[in-house]
Amino acid sequence: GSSEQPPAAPSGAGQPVTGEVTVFAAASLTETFTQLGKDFEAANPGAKVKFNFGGSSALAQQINQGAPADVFASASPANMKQVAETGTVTFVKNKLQIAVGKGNPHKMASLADVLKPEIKLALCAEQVPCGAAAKKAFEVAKLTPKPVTLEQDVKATLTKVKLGEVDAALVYETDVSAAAKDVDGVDFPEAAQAVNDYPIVTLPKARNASGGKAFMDFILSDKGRQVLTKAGFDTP
Amino acid sequence: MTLQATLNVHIGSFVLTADVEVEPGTTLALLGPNGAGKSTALRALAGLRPLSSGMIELGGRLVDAPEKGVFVPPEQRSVGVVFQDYLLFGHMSAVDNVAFGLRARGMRKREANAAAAEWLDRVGLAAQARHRPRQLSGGQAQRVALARALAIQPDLLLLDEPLAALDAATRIQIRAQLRKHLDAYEGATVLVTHDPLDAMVLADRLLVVENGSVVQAGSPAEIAKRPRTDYIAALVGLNLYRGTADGVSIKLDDGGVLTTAHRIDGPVFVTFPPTAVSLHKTRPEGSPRNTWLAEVAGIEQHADTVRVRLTGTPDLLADVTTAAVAELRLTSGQQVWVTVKATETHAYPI
Amino acid sequence: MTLQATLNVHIGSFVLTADVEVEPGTTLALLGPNGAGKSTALRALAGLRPLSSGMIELGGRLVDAPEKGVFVPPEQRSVGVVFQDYLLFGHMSAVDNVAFGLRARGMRKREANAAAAEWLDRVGLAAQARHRPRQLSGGQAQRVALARALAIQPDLLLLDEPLAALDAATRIQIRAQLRKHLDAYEGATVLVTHDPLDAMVLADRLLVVENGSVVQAGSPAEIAKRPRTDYIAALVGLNLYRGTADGVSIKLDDGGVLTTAHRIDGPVFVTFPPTAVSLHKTRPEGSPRNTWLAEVAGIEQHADTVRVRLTGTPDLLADVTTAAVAELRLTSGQQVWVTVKATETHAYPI
Amino acid sequence: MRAVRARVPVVLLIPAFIGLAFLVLPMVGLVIRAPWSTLVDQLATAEVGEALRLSLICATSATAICLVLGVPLAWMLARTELPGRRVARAFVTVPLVLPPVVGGVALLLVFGRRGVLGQYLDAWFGISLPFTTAGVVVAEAFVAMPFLVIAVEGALRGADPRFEEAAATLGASRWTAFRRVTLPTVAPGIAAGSVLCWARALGEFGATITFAGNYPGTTQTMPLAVYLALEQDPDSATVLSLVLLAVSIVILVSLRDRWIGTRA
Amino acid sequence: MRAVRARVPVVLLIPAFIGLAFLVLPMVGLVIRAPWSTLVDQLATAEVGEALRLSLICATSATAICLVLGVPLAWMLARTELPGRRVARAFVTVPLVLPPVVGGVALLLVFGRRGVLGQYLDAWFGISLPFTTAGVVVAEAFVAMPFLVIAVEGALRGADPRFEEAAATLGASRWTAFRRVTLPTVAPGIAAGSVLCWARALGEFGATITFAGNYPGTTQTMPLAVYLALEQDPDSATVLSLVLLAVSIVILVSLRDRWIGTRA
Ligand SMILES: Nc1ncnc2c1ncn2[C@@H]1O[C@H](COP(=O)(O)OP(=O)(O)OP(=O)(O)O)[C@@H](O)[C@H]1O
Ligand SMILES: Nc1ncnc2c1ncn2[C@@H]1O[C@H](COP(=O)(O)OP(=O)(O)OP(=O)(O)O)[C@@H](O)[C@H]1O
Ligand SMILES: [Mg+2]
Ligand SMILES: [Mg+2]
Repeated sequence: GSSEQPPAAPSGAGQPVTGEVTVFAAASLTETFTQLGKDFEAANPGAKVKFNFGGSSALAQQINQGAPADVFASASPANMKQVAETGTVTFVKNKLQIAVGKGNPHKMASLADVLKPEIKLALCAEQVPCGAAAKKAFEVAKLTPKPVTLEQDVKATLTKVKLGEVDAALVYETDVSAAAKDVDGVDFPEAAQAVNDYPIVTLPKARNASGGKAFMDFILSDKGRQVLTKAGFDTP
Repeated sequence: MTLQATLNVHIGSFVLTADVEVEPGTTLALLGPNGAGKSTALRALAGLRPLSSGMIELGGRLVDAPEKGVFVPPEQRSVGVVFQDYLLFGHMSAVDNVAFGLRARGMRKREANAAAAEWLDRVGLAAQARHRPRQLSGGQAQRVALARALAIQPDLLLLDEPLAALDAATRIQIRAQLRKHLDAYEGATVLVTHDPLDAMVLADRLLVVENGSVVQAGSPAEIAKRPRTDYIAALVGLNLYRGTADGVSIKLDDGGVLTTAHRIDGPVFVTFPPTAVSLHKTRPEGSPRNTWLAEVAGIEQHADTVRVRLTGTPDLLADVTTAAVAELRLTSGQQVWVTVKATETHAYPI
Repeated sequence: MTLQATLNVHIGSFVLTADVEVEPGTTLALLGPNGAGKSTALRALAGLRPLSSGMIELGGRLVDAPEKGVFVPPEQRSVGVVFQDYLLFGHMSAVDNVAFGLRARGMRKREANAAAAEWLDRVGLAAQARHRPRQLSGGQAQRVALARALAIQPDLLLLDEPLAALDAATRIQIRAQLRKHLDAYEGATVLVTHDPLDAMVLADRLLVVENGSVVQAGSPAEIAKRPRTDYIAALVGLNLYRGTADGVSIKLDDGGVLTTAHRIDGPVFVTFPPTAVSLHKTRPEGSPRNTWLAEVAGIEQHADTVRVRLTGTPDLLADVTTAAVAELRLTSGQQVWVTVKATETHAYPI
Repeated sequence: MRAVRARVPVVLLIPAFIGLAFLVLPMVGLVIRAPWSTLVDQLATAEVGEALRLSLICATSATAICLVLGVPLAWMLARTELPGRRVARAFVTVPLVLPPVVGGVALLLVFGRRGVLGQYLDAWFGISLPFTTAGVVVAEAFVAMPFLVIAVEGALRGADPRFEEAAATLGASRWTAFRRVTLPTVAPGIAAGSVLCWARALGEFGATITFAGNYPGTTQTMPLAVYLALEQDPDSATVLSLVLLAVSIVILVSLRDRWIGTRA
Repeated sequence: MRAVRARVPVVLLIPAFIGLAFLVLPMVGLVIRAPWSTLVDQLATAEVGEALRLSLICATSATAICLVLGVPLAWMLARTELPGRRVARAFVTVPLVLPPVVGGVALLLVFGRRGVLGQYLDAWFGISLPFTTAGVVVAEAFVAMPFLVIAVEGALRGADPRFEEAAATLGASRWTAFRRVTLPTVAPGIAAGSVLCWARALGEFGATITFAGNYPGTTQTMPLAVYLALEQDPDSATVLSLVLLAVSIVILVSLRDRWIGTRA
């Protein structure tokens, strides 16, 4: 992405943010948060944002083992719960789509189409958020999927579609739009009930609590929403 | 299986050049000081080190000729080798080591093992058949290596000091057996040894190598008669005859009779060292069994002793001191009595 | 550094038992057929194989005594070993191999290398100092191993067939040098060899081992006089004397004079084989330099020959044929003329 | 018998013990903190048993493939003078450096439905490796083979080639010499390489899930089960890992001393 | 000079070539499909250069640590008669089986700020390993050391112990004998083990990201950068992997033939 607007004025009460802000964020936020981090630093000249991107569960584990984090942005509420019960805010939502090969060769239009016997289907494993969402979608549609694989994350699932190993996969809209040159997305109505929330929190043991709070506010600000929406996230 | 070779091997700064020719059924001995290139020659013949130039022909078949781009690998040469440091396979028992070559040639396991056990028995190691090489003493290992090379009945047999590690008693026994096998055997044999006696007993021809070059070649008798270097002179201090034994009396093929201390029968070699010869002006009385009249054919001064060449029945060489030459007033053409004690002679079956 | 040991070693079904005692400055030779346990004894003395029971005391210090729980490891024993298969370090040059022990004892690199180069020079390998073991011939490797063991000037020197791989000429030379080093050297030496001549020349006492047990012990002369097994009888066929040489004439310590073929001076050993002795009824005229009158002290029938024990100046053993005994009508107490050719005697500096 | 040389130098023992502690302590940490109460529940589930069985079968099959292909390859690198050997040796080593997930992608590019070879395998023989147990074996073999090849090549280089020469003079073809002399001589090296290879295959995750996918009963091996458990319940992931460790300890201890110990 | 024994048995060459193809083909696939156009952009970013530099430094440091601790450990396992050697040997092997992510968790349990040892390191010395470059080295060493130990132990078992005996009789302590005789003798095995170890450390991902985190400049090594690239733009991840491969090929080819080749 790029920032076509001049940096916004410092948010909040106007008190300047200084020092290093350490942000633990889900790997799927790498692109947007890196951008937002730069914008935040531009807006707060005394501040430096340090990111640790990784799997939400690994980040939760690290925080529980005493990792020095100020802010945690998780891709799943379940992992957030391992770290913090209170103070969490959902800052984006992500909706499922059916990812199909470019040009939709099998002419898929609904969730039922992915169950056709000649279709190879990839889903995320139930243990990861996109798998949980997919499970919910099939429950709502009262269908029983027969996937060939249950992938460890949404990117791996999408890779299978891109390389033509499977004919369809249930992934997030953001992922489809990021890979738009290789795959097409098909919307389906049950997706509305199968949405994944991304929670964010300023950690109680933060070293730089004020900085963390300021960064979280920046994410929740209009500027933040703008960058996230552009990447395909829905905002609550 | 005639072996005919013109060897030319370069290793670093060391160069070996030698013409080797061995008729079927005969044995060539390579003699030479340490580092002369004897093992190198054997490696080239075995195909373990390709020639730099020259050629090797075995039974009319060219097996190495760099100029013509011919190189037959060792496993297709039918060459049996006893290595100087044995190279027994550590993970196999003695009998499996001996059976290895037979099995590699396609013999069934049971038969190969039976044949191998027989070979081990012949070298006196029947009791050690199941031992691993590291459980064998040095001499036992050497004998297993010998049995392993003999078992495959190769066209060309290469022996790198096959008797060096054997004790005195075993050595005589294995030497005699080796002689028997070499005679029974139709291929050519090349033998490296330091022991002139081994060479005399086992070989039909000698090739003396020094510093990578052949300094002398010929039959043991020829070489003994005209040593061309000090090394050879020191080496070949033996009178050697072929004859037919009947008890302790041996009728020599070229005339004359010698008496030996040990009873033996049939065709034999008899040897005694020139130092064992006593010369007398008058016919002596006493214990020496062998006494005959001979004529002085030549006198050569060596470092400390005088070598006297004598013609008679048989011809012989004698080493005596300068003082003895003076006292006997030895000159060419003079007649002297020769005595050799029976106990000084060694007779070996051919 | 007296060595005193009661060896008892079990390897599988093989058992070695031997009492070994070597005074400082003297050499004990272990003789025996292949597989007798000679190398095993050396390994026990070196500390490479702990005793099963018994003890080893070196210079008054107990170095192995299982019953007392004492075991001094090899590197603290100051024992130099020449192994039967050399065990040179393949990644080091010859000079580094020899310098290894000196450096392990804390000598500076430059000095150690200088000393090592000198040792290599002494064994005639100055030119090969920079060669790797695999570039050395078998005999060259053996000499490097010898230099490596001698360089550390150990309290106890153990030699496992140190001369076996050497060629005839080198062997005489190295044997004489070894003799010199052993004499200069204040520690005890144990030598394993198959060559009776090596044993006679180099050792003060012999221990004959067969099948894991000592079958005879004593000075070479004692053993030669009363061989107790066939193996020893075959082995010790030598008359051995100590004397002082002046040119070719040697005055023996126990009386008598012998003439030898090669000029030599100072204290020497002189040997000649019993087979080289001729016996005569009347004083013979002729080339043999050594002629003296002796009295028959005993006659023993061996397999094929008769061994005659004679007293005189000096005493000696003679091997003659049964026919000769008959002709000379040899009986105990009879006087006979003894002749030994000068060329049959070997004199070595002590 | 008393130990032949009982005194062991401290200068070697200290780093040896530090090294051992460094490897063992983290595992001790896992054992201490593991919620053992959940173990029984975990083991009771059919999926865990199945994943364990699949892991062992696939790792063993992958090791077998690696032995069949990798030992000759190691021999070629160590003993022949073929041109391009240097480059071949480097190519054998680099897959180690490839992040396994990328390795999985690379395998898909070759053996996948539209892969360079895979399209023909599919069209001509109807064979499709991804999402099958065979695919798991292929992925594990790809990742683990370099370990075997490098270990065996090292062993071959340390072995004296003159024994092969002796075998040749006895009439053994290079193949016979290889089989009957070289192989037994480097047996400890092959054993060490096989252990490395098997262990690496058993723990393999990234390439497997990328190339073969993750479906219980056909492609879900223990590491995949562990990874997914980590996503939800780190404690049970720890327990699963320890189960995998315990099984592999039992197998290695019983196999390895019998196998490698022959030379000791 | 002509090759000494030019004929190489087909029965060995065929599996050798299949094995080589199996390892090389996927990489060829990667190279063919990689979007080379993005390479220049990728390399231009400071982060990639930094990640590459960090990867090389950490992998090399980890290998150094593994050598210092692992070679004595291998020696202890191969040459001494200490009780518990069998079990120690198994414990050296099992970390291979541990999924690296779990290994990272285990390291956190021991060296983390609240870990068994880490709390004292923190309290007494103020040392905190997680989320530092030192932590990366520790994680890589933990994962890679077994490879070194097992390869070196195999080489030691194949080496004739009588040379150490000869050294002992020359007055060398076991330490001197180890240093001057044993080490040079098993040098090819150590070289092979180091290559394995270095390559494994260079490609290490799971334990590193779990134990040391993923901070650009301090703990983000190339495999971590590849992981993040995979999340965003899988094509550029391929390119990054190939960069890592190319660098390691260059290093291995230039080092290895000089290093291992000494015995050839
Ligand atoms: N690989 C090598 N590199 C360099 N020089 C070598 C190599 N192999 C042998 N040589 C040299 O070649 C010469 C001949 O060695 P070779 O082994 O043939 O001697 P040899 O006559 O068998 O001696 P010995 O009787 O002591 O066994 C020696 O001088 C040796 O140093
Ligand atoms: N590790 C072992 N296991 C079983 N038996 C062994 C072992 N080492 C040696 N032996 C046996 O012990 C006996 C003595 O061996 P040793 O090497 O001491 O003989 P040696 O007298 O040195 O013979 P040589 O003169 O042939 O070298 C032999 O019979 C041999 O087979
Ligand atoms: Mg030789
Ligand atoms: Mg011996």
